[in-house]
Amino acid sequence: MSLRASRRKLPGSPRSSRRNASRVMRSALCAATLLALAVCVEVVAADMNKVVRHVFPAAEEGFDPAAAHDLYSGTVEQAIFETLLTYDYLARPSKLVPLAAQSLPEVSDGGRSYTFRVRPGIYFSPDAAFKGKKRELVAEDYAFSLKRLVDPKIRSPWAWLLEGKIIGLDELAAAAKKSGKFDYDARLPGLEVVDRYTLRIRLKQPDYDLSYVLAHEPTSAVAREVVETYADVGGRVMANPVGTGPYRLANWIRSSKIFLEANPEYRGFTWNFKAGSDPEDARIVAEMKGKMMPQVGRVEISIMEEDQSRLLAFQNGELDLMNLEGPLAPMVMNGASLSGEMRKKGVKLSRFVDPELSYHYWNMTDPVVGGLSKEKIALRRAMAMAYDVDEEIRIVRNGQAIEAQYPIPPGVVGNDPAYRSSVKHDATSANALLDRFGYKKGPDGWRTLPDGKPLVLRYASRPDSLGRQQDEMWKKALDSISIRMEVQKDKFTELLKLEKQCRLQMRTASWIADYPDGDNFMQLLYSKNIFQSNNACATIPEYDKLYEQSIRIPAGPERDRLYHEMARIIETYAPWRLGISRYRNMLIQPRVLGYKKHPILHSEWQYIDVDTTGKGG
Amino acid sequence: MYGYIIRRLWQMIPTLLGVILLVFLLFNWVGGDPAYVLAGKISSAEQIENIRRQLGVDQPYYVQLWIFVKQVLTADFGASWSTNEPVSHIMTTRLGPSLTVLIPYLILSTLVAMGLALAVAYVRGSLTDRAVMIVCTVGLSISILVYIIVFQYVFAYKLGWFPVQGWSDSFGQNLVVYGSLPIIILLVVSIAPDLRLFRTFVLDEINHDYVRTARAKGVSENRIMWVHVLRNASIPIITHVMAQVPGLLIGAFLVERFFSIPGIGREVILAVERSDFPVIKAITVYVAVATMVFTLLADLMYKAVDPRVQLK
Amino acid sequence: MPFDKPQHVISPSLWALAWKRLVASRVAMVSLGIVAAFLMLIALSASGLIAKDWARETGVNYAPPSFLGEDIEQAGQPAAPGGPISASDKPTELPIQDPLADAIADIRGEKKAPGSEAPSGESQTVDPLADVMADIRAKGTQATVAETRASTLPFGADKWGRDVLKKTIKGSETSIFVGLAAAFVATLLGTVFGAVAGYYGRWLDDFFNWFYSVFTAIPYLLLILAVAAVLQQKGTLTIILILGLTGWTGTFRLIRGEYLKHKGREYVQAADAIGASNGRRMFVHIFPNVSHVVLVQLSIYTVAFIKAEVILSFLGFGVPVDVVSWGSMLNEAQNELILGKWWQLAAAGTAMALLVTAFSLFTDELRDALDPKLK
Amino acid sequence: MEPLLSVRNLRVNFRLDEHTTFEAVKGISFDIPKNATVALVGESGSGKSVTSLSMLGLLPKENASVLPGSEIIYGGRNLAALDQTELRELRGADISMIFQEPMTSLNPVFTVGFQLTESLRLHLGLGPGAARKRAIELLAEVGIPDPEFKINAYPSQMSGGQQQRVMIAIAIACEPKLLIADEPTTALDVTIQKQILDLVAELQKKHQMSVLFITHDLAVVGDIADYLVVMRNGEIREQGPARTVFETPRDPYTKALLQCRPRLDRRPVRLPVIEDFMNGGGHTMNLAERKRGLAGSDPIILDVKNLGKNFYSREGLFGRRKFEAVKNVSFKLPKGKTLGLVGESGSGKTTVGLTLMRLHEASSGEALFEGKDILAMSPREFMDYKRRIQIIFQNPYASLNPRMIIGQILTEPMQIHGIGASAQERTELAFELLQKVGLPEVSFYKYPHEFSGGQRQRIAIARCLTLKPDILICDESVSALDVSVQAQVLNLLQDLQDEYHLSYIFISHDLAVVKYMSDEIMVMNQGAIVEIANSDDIYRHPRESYTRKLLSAIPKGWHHGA
Repeated sequence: MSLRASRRKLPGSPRSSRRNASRVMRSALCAATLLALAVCVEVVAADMNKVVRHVFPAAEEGFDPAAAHDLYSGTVEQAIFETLLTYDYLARPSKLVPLAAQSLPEVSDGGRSYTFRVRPGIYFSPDAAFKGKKRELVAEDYAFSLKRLVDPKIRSPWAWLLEGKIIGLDELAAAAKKSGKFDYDARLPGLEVVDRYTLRIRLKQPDYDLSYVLAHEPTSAVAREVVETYADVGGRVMANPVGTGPYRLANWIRSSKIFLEANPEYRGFTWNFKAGSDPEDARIVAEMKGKMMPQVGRVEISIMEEDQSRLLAFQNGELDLMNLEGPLAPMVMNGASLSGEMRKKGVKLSRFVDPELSYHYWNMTDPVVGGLSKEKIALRRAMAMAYDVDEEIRIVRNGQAIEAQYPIPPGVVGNDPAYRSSVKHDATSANALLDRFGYKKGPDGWRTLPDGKPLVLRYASRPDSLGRQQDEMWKKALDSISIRMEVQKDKFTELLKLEKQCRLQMRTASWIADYPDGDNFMQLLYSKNIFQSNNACATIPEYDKLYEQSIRIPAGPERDRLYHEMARIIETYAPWRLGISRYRNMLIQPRVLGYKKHPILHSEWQYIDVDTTGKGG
Repeated sequence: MYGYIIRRLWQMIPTLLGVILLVFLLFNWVGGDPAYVLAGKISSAEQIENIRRQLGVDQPYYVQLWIFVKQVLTADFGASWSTNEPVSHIMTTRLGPSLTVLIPYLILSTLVAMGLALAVAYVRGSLTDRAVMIVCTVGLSISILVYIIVFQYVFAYKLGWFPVQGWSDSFGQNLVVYGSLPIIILLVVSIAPDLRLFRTFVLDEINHDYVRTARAKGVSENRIMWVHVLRNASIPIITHVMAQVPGLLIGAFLVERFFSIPGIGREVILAVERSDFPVIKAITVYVAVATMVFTLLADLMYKAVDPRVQLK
Repeated sequence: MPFDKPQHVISPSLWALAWKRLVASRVAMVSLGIVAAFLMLIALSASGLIAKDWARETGVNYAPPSFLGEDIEQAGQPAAPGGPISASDKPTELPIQDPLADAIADIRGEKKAPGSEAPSGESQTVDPLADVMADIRAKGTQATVAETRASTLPFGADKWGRDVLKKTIKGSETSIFVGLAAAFVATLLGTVFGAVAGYYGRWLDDFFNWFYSVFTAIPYLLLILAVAAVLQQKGTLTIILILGLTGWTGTFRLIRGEYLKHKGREYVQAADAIGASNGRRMFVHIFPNVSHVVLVQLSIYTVAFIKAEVILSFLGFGVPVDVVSWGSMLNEAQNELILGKWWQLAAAGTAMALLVTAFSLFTDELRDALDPKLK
Repeated sequence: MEPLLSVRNLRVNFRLDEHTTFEAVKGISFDIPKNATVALVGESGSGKSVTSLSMLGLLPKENASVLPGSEIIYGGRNLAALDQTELRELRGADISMIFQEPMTSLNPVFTVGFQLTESLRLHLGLGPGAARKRAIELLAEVGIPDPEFKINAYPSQMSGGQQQRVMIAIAIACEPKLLIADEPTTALDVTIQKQILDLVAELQKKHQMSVLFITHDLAVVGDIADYLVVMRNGEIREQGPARTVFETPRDPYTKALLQCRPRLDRRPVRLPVIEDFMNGGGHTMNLAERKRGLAGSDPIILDVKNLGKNFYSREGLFGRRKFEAVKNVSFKLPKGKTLGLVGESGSGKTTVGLTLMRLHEASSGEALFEGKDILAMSPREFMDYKRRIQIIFQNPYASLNPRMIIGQILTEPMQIHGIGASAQERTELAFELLQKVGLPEVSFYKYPHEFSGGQRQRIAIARCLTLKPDILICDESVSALDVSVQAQVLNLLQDLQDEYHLSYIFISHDLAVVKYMSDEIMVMNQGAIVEIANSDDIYRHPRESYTRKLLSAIPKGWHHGA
């Protein structure tokens, strides 16, 4: 762990922060009266006339970091709240840097103890809950916020981030479940507030991913007064986010519009990120370097569910930033780059492979496809070979995806771009393999089980158009090896339930990195995670053994070697057929400066600027 | 009159009970279990159990039913499972935008379809009549989705007459700027079926004896259509329009989604996607009550139009 | 009833007269012709005479219609995923130990297992099928002759290269069948409920009216979604049931009204007077007199349900994956349209618009013919 | 003197379908003199209404056309050649019209005042106030009580007679020269009919206008007509001054119309029927008087005691309102005799019949059939008796199932009651009955819609006969029939009674018909019996004032010279 803050020490004393509100208002004055440049750079930050208009394709839930669990709520939370750590804006692969912490944690005790020092002089944005007092961010706030994740009353969807990790925390949650009251005042050995600014986290066993967890927005700091003032019966504060981040919620029309404005109490920082290998980075650095951040005073987020609406709104100039979802790509993209028309308009593209993996799994406990006997392995491998990922990318994904060769997608620590899977699309071999293991064809042309019983695969999918395309892909694949297939259609909620109960037979799932470490992916087949994240319900002793070894060592060549073997086990035993990783294509209007989509961070508004001179159109 | 209204309200009770029972049956009993979604990406059985307890779905069915009945009686459906937004707040905030679009639409569509129906019925049997009817039939066979996609693309994007989407805080702006294209689309979609229906209503009336009497009095054909026939034909039209209103609240979901209108329809689809039962159940019950109330209103309006109607 | 006189003596019934009126209408005959053509088409496709192989991928992906000519851009472009992956496609070498290798090798009488050249004892990975796979690979390397695929098809191909024309024909079969069958279910339920409620009145009427108001009070969309959730089974039957179980209310109201009206008619009283039982009065006497309403309802529903199938497909409760319908085609076509591949949308849309229009016009004419008062 | 209006060679065609046309009026000519009442008389299908509608250009333009060459001369202009705008100026102003059904002819959703002033403002250009004033005067003139109040009433709030008065007020509002009255009294009760007839006659004289009175019933116009035009099948059979036509009819059809109708003063064994006149005019009629009346010794087949029937309508939150349709009705029906049941609409006479059939559930009382109370029986027990009491309804178009052939209609009751051993036998029986009611065998294979009203009523009778009933309830069974057909059916009923000794309960509002058919007559009003007596007695010496009122309202036909 040699990551260091690449950010300069932030300017401005607490005193100057305190006057931040007037600073915002003064910005116009600054420009108008041409005060001394130095003064302006020192004080001028968010310009309320600089507006970024963003779009979400689905409704947000609310802005309680512990309670909301959708991506879009998280995106807004990241702008309002602050975690201890965050990622460097430009560094690729993603690199952790301190945010509310003064530096990266001191890790001791063989990865069992993490010590954070919260930067003094960070203040929550003013709120009635503070009764007019300025409220500084302290270590206790993080201890409180982390406890909230396991409070049974809040039923946080993020409890798993901390469960089974921090000494004493699980016991506290269990006690709360019994008593019905969560004791936030309890002193935990695992969550020790050493002094006003120091938090020490002690773990039950070594965990090298904790830093990532603490960069994940559910672990953002919320103030206890705010929670106590606004909490609903479920102990959640969905509508009154009060944080220390660069923005605050100005107006909110639920599931329609979210308006953010610069937080007057925000301390600000000077833009000083290092360009990476991407040639675009140089331009971004040139556009942004040295600016006092945040520049953008207001963020307007619209929720538009329909693809066409989003794209037309963007093309009409009603949006500044837009994530281009797969089906729309061919309208504005030409393979990997923007179409001529879009380029002519000056629209920019930020494109990379998402840290995401789609995989097709078989339920390893299912009597038809599950199990580790040779004939079952042969069946699964034949199916895996029958599937044509290339065609999926071409037809279903419109070319906006790459084939996943390795269970860890690009952009995630542990990914090996050189690794090549041994599973190839090869229906001939698949048929031969089935023939060999006695899956004979019946009189109707469909294969039967070796014991002569009928063989029907049940593929589960969601009732949307992607689900339908996946059905068709698998139908074609299984037709090519003469295996009969049925589709199990259900609402997502229902599928998820059946999946968690190991009652599906086969489904295509995807996993997006919560944090950019390979473990987030490799844990998906660990047998202890059955009923949780191990959708394939797989128990492969060899895999388990390797996995248990892997979590005991930090990322590095040693772990990579284990991961390689585990990848090969996945290919060999075929609980999964690896699918694809999608490209993320972020469309950027020319007036937006310094934008680059970060693979892990959700919101980048605090790192960008808007050209208000109008030349960008 | 008041006795009638009271009796009608009284009669709504069994219907409402039926709605409650059916809604409960469909959603609580067989409607699936959202606990796994709410639990997040990685969850333990214990967490699922905790969530189910928090939501109350681990209770015996009769207890859940009783809770639901109490919710309906107190009109307090609690809060959304996924956003914790009070359901009452959802209803009050989403209703405005829905109505901003629907009320002008309903008024316009009724007037336009009625006018056209009278005109077409006047020339019944002619080539114009047949041509209009065939165009209507063809128009009917095209999905609303196609209308929305094409109109948004052409009128909002290519021609730029309207914004592609959006909604503001100002009622006037919403109505004039953001609402107009959705209203136009709804109009275009509904004119064909309404015109066909209203035409039969008008034709029904044209064959009545009183039309012959009016003619024998020397009343002009125009006056016959616009005064004598219209008033009579408006009776079935009122029923039709009033019966439409509650369903439209939800039926307009496609338009609301495409044009980013924060209305009820969009909320329902969202709630269905999220399996957010408190919201679905509340909206269903509210719409059911609205349906009943609107039926009553239609009957009362009948009375205003048709003196023959005796409200007993 | 047996009558020994030859049939032709029996004079034209009301049905025959209605038919005569229908024949006299040109619109009715043209639309009936179109509907009949569709029915013939689906009879042929149902019997497997045409479009049996609709699922075969005979063209290239998105092969354009023949009248447009070959898509040069598409043909030339291998549609590269565009990933930066440049390394060879050969699987990464990893040490693999196969504990069964010896046994299987014994059986085969040779001694060769790929991966066994990696003797490192540190590896724990075991491929239980290693030898089998190797064997298959060794034998099965002869390149399978790739089917030659047409670069154009009469009406183009869908994304997988399936013939759009055949899909449309097969889709017609499904959609029309679904429409007819669901209409049958809905009309049957509506008619039986309506007849019982209207005929018997009293508490039965109250009960069915209650049932009716409850059903109509619940928004249709939610009802459909809920029923769809209840009937989790997949398949065409589900769609028929979803539509049928939720759609009966309109017929119910009409038929109830008709029965109420007819129950007081003199011919029914006359039947009562001669001692005809309730069942006989309901079905032998009244039913033939309201059957034209039922018939018109049936055809209105057929049209409505053919359209509803599209919406169901949109909501994800469409036909199963090995079945094609207009709904599934139109849904696919939405994404294709963005790519500029309009032909599937055109084919399915035109077929549907044509049938729906013809059917609706025919229904109108049928109504006029059966009930000549109107108009 | 120049006539007010002359019809010359009027021909009207109806298009039935694309190939068939039907000539409804076949070149007729007649005059309407000034200040006179012309009665246009004819049975259904004679073309009388078509003639009147064509005068105002009110024929349905979709399928009717006045053929070229037709002339309707009024004020020097040919109305048949005028366009709609010109006609519109005449309509309501010069020529106005009233119709058969006042209920449907008035617009239900507008007040009487609105509909009345509409004419006034349109043609006379009166302002709202003046029009209203005049409207009240008009309402008063046509005998609407309390016209200031009634002017704001809706048609539905008035009785049928008042509605027709309003129609008349509208028609005379603009002082027309010609009032066309198209069967204005047919839908009304006999007492109301008389009032309306008197009103029309009075107005005609007062306003010095001409009236074209269209009717199917010669008796109705006896009092008021100056001239008669008799039509049949689109042709004029005879026309001339009323006296001439009534007293010395030349045309056999006119003669038949005058003779076929039962008269109060005579009761022939058989009524003359139209064929008697049309086929060579050989008067082979049996004009002998039939004896009617009860002898005390007649065996009683049905003894009805204190019959009551209540209907309920909902009112208020839980309440219901009781309506007593039949109150405490008792009578005895002797075997082989006819009990006539007369009364105006709403008198409960039909309800009595339906209750005895158990088509309505009786609320109280008993009906002893051969000593057993058929009203108290279980449906199963009643099944045997059901057969023995049969009913013939009023509307022959509604009482036969239009989807069944006559064979099915006739064999069905036999099948249900197990009459006839086999289908073959039942079919033969049906043929026999068809013959009995005077229909050809081929009728067996036809549908009801192919028969005329009289024929259908015969079929209905045949259907009853299949069950060999003892009692036949004839509920207005001949009221809807044309006069000439009515006679045939009445004769048939007579014959059957003679042959099978049937007992009839003969319900009708037509006192002449009832008198002709009945041995005993029961007068009902508002659900209760007013008077019950031998038929001849009741006509000669009515005891109750209601009975007298009823009798005095009967149109007497031509009696100026008689």
